[in-house]
Amino acid sequence: MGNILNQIGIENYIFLCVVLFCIGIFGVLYRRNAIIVFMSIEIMLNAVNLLFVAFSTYHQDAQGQVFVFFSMAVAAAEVAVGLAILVSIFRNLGSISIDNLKNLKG
Amino acid sequence: MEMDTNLALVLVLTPFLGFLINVFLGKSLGKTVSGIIGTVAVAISFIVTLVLFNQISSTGKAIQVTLFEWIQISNLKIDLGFLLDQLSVLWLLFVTGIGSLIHLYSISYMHDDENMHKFFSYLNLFVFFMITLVIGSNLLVLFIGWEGVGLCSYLLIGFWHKNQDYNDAAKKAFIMNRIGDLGLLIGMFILGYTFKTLDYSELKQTILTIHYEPQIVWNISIAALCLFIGACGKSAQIPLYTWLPDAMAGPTPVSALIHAATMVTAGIFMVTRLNFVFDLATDVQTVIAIIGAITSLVAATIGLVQTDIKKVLAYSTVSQLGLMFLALGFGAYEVAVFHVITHAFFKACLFLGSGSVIHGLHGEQDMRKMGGLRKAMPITFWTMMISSLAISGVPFFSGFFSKDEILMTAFHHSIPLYVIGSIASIMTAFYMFRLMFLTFFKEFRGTEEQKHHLHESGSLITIPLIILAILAAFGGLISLPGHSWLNEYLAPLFTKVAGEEHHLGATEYSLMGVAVLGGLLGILIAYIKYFKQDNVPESDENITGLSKVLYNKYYVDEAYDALFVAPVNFLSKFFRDYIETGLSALVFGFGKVANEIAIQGKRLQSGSIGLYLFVFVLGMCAIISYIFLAQ
Amino acid sequence: MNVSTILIILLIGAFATYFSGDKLAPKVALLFSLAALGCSIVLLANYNAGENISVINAWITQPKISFALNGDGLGLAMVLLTAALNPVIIFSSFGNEYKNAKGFYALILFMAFAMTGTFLAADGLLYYIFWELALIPIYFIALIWGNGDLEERKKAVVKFFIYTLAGSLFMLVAFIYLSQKANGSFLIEDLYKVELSACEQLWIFLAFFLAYAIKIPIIPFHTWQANVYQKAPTVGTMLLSGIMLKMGLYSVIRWQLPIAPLAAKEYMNIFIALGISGVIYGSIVALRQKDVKKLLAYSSLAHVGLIAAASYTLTLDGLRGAVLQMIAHGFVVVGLFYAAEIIFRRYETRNISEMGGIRSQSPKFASMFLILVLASVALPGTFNFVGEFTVLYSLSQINIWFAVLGGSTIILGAYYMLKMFQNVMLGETNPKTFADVSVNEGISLVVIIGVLLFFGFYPKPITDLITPSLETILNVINKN
Amino acid sequence: MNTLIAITGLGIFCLLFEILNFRKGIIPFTILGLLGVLALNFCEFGSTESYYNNMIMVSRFSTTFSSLFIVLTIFLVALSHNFYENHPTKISDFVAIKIFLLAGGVAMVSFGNLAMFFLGIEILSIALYVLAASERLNLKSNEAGMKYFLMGSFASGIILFGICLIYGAMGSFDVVEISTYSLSAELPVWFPIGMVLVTIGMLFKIAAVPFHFWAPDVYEGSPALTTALMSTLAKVVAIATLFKLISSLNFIPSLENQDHLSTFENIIIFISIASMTVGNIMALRQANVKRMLAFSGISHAGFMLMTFLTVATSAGVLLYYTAAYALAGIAAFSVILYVCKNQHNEDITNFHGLGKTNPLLAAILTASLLSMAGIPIFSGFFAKLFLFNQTIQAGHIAVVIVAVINSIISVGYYFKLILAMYSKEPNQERTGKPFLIYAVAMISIALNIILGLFPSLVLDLLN
Repeated sequence: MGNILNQIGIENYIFLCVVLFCIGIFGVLYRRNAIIVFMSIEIMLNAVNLLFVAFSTYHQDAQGQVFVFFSMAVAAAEVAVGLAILVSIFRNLGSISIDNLKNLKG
Repeated sequence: MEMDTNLALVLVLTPFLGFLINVFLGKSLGKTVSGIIGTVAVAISFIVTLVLFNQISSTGKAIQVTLFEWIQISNLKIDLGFLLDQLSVLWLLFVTGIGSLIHLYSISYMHDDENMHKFFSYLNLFVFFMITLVIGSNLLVLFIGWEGVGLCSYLLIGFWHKNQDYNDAAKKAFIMNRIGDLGLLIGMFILGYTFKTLDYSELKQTILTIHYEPQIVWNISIAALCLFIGACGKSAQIPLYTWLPDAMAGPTPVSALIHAATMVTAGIFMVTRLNFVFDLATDVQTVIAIIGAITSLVAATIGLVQTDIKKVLAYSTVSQLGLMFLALGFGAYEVAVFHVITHAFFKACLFLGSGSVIHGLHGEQDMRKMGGLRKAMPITFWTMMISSLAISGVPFFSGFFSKDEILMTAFHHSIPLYVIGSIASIMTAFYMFRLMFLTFFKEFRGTEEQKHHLHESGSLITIPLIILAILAAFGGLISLPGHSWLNEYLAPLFTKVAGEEHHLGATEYSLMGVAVLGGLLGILIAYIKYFKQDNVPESDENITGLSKVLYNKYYVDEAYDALFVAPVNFLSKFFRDYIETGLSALVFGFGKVANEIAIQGKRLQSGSIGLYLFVFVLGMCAIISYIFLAQ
Repeated sequence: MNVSTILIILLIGAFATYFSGDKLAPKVALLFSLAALGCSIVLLANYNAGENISVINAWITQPKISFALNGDGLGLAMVLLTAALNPVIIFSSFGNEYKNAKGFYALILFMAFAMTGTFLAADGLLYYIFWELALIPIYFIALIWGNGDLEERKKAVVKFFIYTLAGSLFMLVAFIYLSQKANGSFLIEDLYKVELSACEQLWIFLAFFLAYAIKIPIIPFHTWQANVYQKAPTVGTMLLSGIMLKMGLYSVIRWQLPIAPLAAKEYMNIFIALGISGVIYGSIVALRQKDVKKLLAYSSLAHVGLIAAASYTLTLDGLRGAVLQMIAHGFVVVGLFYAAEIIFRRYETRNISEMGGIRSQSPKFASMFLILVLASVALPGTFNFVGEFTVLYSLSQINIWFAVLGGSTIILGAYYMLKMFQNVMLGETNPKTFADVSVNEGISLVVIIGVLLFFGFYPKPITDLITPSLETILNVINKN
Repeated sequence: MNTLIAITGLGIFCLLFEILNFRKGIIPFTILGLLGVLALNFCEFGSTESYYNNMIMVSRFSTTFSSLFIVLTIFLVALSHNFYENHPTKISDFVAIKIFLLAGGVAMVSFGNLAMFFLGIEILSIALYVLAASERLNLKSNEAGMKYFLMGSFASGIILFGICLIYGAMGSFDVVEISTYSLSAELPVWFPIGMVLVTIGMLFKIAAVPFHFWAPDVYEGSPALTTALMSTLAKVVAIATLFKLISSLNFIPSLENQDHLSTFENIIIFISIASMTVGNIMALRQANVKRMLAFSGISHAGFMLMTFLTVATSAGVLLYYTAAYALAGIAAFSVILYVCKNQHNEDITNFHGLGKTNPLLAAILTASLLSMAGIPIFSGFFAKLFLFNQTIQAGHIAVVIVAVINSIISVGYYFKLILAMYSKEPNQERTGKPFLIYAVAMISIALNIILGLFPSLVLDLLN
């Protein structure tokens, strides 16, 4: 493992993850469909997870990989709640576009 | 010492007691009683004064009474105390004397007025303050009386308070006096911090002992000037004289007591009191002399054409006061004092006489509607005639001596002022006799039923008249040229040798002659104009030319309104409508701005998640780049 | 027995009043205010007997804030003013019916409590707390029991509150800064000892000045005054003008000058000039006011301007005159506002043009009113004259022109006050009937007039009371 | 540690009660339980130990703050009785969620390991998402929930990324280890970047400008009780955690080593000033009270952030400020809950004439608003005082001046509410005097005033 990293170099992993993360961010920013926004957030989280793994290998230390499980679980819980909210919104509104959520403002 | 204190207190407090009684019980006591109380109160102080006069003229040394410390100021302490010396006692004599006569007179004169008790309480209060003014041992006590008498004159001028014109007159009097008072205050301040005291005797000591740096001399002159402004206010000199004629709105006894005999002479008193200050400010003295002369002339000219009997007397008062200041200007204090006394006698008499006339005609004051009262009210006529002769300076009446001395002094110092003075006195003679002829000679020009009720006033009115007339006639005896009792009596007051006795030489006699001739001339003109040709002044609308200007008092009041009152009122309006509103708008402005920003800000809070997240990311990038990419 | 007693009495009084119910509230309030007055007199006696009546207890350790009350002559004089005016003010309100009276009177007592505290506090922060506390009751008094159109009133009152608060918050910052310099202590002695550079002093001075200039008020910070005076119920106006303004002036003497003496000396002339321009401005604006209360508001703007100018002279006379004039003005202005209220009770108007001819209906009242008017124009023999003379004298020491300009109040004051008197009291008998003053009304007025006249001729007790503490303050000012 | 366990247990019990169908008892039981927990927490007071190889570290800081959280939760639970009385089925769930939320909060202040920290945040946030959206049929509530959820999870993404970078830099999640490494001379740049990212995430949670946009909308949309919870408990937890994070990881010193400190401080100053100003000015024109309080909360966040300029010394001040602010908030919200019980909105008009109908509540609301505005004897004043004192000591007098100006502005809107209560006529009759609401309101304001009279009580806990 370590040697692969030595060949490729941790920086590239970081860049990759940052790129992924940014893709996630842009997804969140530019998509209006709530589901897709969720997915973009998931991308962000997973980018981070990937980076965790990379670092843990880099440090030769398991904590990082353990943490990934944490974050996955948490993400799952979050999404569950999120979807629940989304469902009730869909019930009331008949749409899941976040552009319709502009009643609260000013 | 103890004795003196008590005497002084009795002297001061009896009128005050009378005031209190009349204020609180007057109504229930009934008119006559309250009148008597008032009169007695003043009479008592008169008696006390006599006692004191006796004592002082015998011992010849002043009595200083200190009650308690009044105001503490770091470098000068001001006691509430009295100084009874020749000057103050002399003043008291005629203040209380004439005061009691006029009280007596008022009992009958005011008898028809529902608020008679109030009238007497005010009069008593006035006497109280006047006494305080006279016997105060330092300038600040004098100031109590000074403003106090001003207050009383305010109350008495506006005595018939339902008539707003009278109230205006009263207000005018008070405010003009206040202008003077400010001057007096400033004068006190300067004296205070130059000499560290306001007490007459100490002040005198310091001033006589101190060695003069230019700074101090300068201060003294400024102080003297300010004090003189104060005197101008009280004693109705140019430019502050316009209130006095208006003050005639008050009941006639008031005019007699306050606006002829006593209060208006306070200025002369103050100057005389502080003669040691004025002696050091020669240029100020010149100013005083000039202003006095001019005032006397201006007032006399206005007096020529007035038709209201009291107005005539008022202007004559102003002009006489002018003459007194003329004398003061030359440092001839005793002369001024002499004229003050004689003037008090005959002017009080004249006013009371005119009062009796007005009383007889049920409030008619216009001389054009009088005439031929000689037969109807002989006593009034004769007393007034004596006083007129006195004021016109007909020989051997009191006015002759006093006025003559003034003119002599003037002659010795400055011919032009002497000329002005003489002209003024000629005019005086003229308008006084114009008054006499219009009022008492020929036949009655009033309405029928007025004519029907014509009668001599009651004894309460005539007795004071007679007494005053006698005094007016023989008052001159106290200071005969040659050997003057008055001068000797007052001598201790003055730093420099009391007015060098005019040894009666040729000049003096010729001057006397001139004066007498002048007086007679005035009388003669009046005789021709109003007796021989018996013409009567035209009614207001068809007065024309110079006489119109004079009749309207040179439009001075109008000028003052335009120059001072109007601008202030304009400013007040301007401040109120623009500055005030502007300022508060400015304060509210901050709030408005904040609210405006808030309203704009609400737009940004558009409710769109996209925007929110966008700003979020933007902020994040900004921060990170600031921290890490900045360097 | 120390000065905290009077505070406790007032505080308890406030609560007792609130819980005594609308019926009893006025009486209870009066009772407690009288108790406070008695207490303060006893304190005065003890103080004159040389007893130490100050208090100092530690309160907050970090930063060092202590519950320190300083019962010296100056403080006592102001406390006496408060304690004496308070019953009069409460008593004067007996003629009116207030809804929810218990709250009303409780607030009055609470305000008295706060103001007394302000006068006594010897710890910067304690002082500040009392200073702020005094603001809240008057806010509610003016808001709830005030008169005039509600929206207007709201605007005026909120402006007043925010404006004054704005000023005092900067004072708070100044205090904190000072305490840093005095290594963490807010005690007045420590603050006096602080050594500051000229620049620091200037800023501190300005911070204080903002607070006080708004409170006093000195132009151009006075815009709240006239409106609030007009809108507030007369009791509130009395509290404001009679006592609360004096808080500002007192604070100038107690806090601002000794803490930043260099700045005070450096810029003396500017601040004196400000005060004096207040005199002239106030008097002139007062000339053309239609509303009695507004007129009185501007007149007191003029008077306090003079007082402020005097205290900035940094001379013993100036300070002494200022304090004397504060007390005198406190009484006279309360009296005048009360007179205005008495007229309002009968005529239902404060508009001067709708009055007139009262004198022929109620000569008694007219005379009392006249005396008050004369007192406010400082006629010799009234307390105000003593104050004004001393004040003007001190100004003349600095520069004679200050005295001349400041003295213009003698003329202008007489002008607008007499004009007002004439239009309100004199003239043809008023068609509207004017019932003669009732006993209650009479008592309050007589008490006030009595005080004014007595001290007018014998101010010595007060002067002796305040002079020593003023001298100590002056020593602090002149220490460097 | 035991506190945490106890709290979690309590939450589970609540759920059980529902099953045992013992609804009546839930509120009192929970309150009692929480009181017990509080006692327990006091027992741990002063002890500094770490559990589960440094997953949890109990310290003076954590215990004091936890006890504050617990107190707040007690109040909130007490309030929820009246709030949920119309739909009793929910009550256990929501009480339970609040308890779990508290658990999250306690975990957050007593974390000894970034994993614990992350977990805590997520527990807190998820609970909040649920509560925010808890009125299923109310679109506003849904929207609030959605907004909060989306942005919240976005923020947690950021936080996670930050943690990741820290881990990358330090090779460990353990606070102690990180804090020791962070003092070493040369550090990979990721560490500060990570820290900044985490900080930003937390700034979102405490709603500081420019990450504050969610707050007004969410506060307005969510049920009043939830708003109360967010604006008091959640905010306090977040700020405390952030403070602990920055202080315990020796972030400041490490920045000093790389002389980034000044820039970081500038950021803090900027953010705090911006938060105050934006919060206060925006609040001026709000008609909805919850929204207004949201903005006022933002401005208070700005004030609290000032403590980060003097991290070393200002823990006590932060505690005091948060306590004062939260207590005032609880009092205010309990009144709001009462007034707006059956209104469909929380407009200021609902408060008209409260001074006449319920003088006591009006007085309490006034007091709490005055406390927030920083008027003396209320603890809000002393909070500001100590804060300014600290900040001036650190030499940032300019910030204080701005803060002062802001507190002047703030009076403007606080008094709008007071005016409405006292100067308007009542437009509705308000019946019933729910005991719990009155109790909570009175106790909390009493605590607030006591804090004001004896600030040393709290202040010296952490000094």
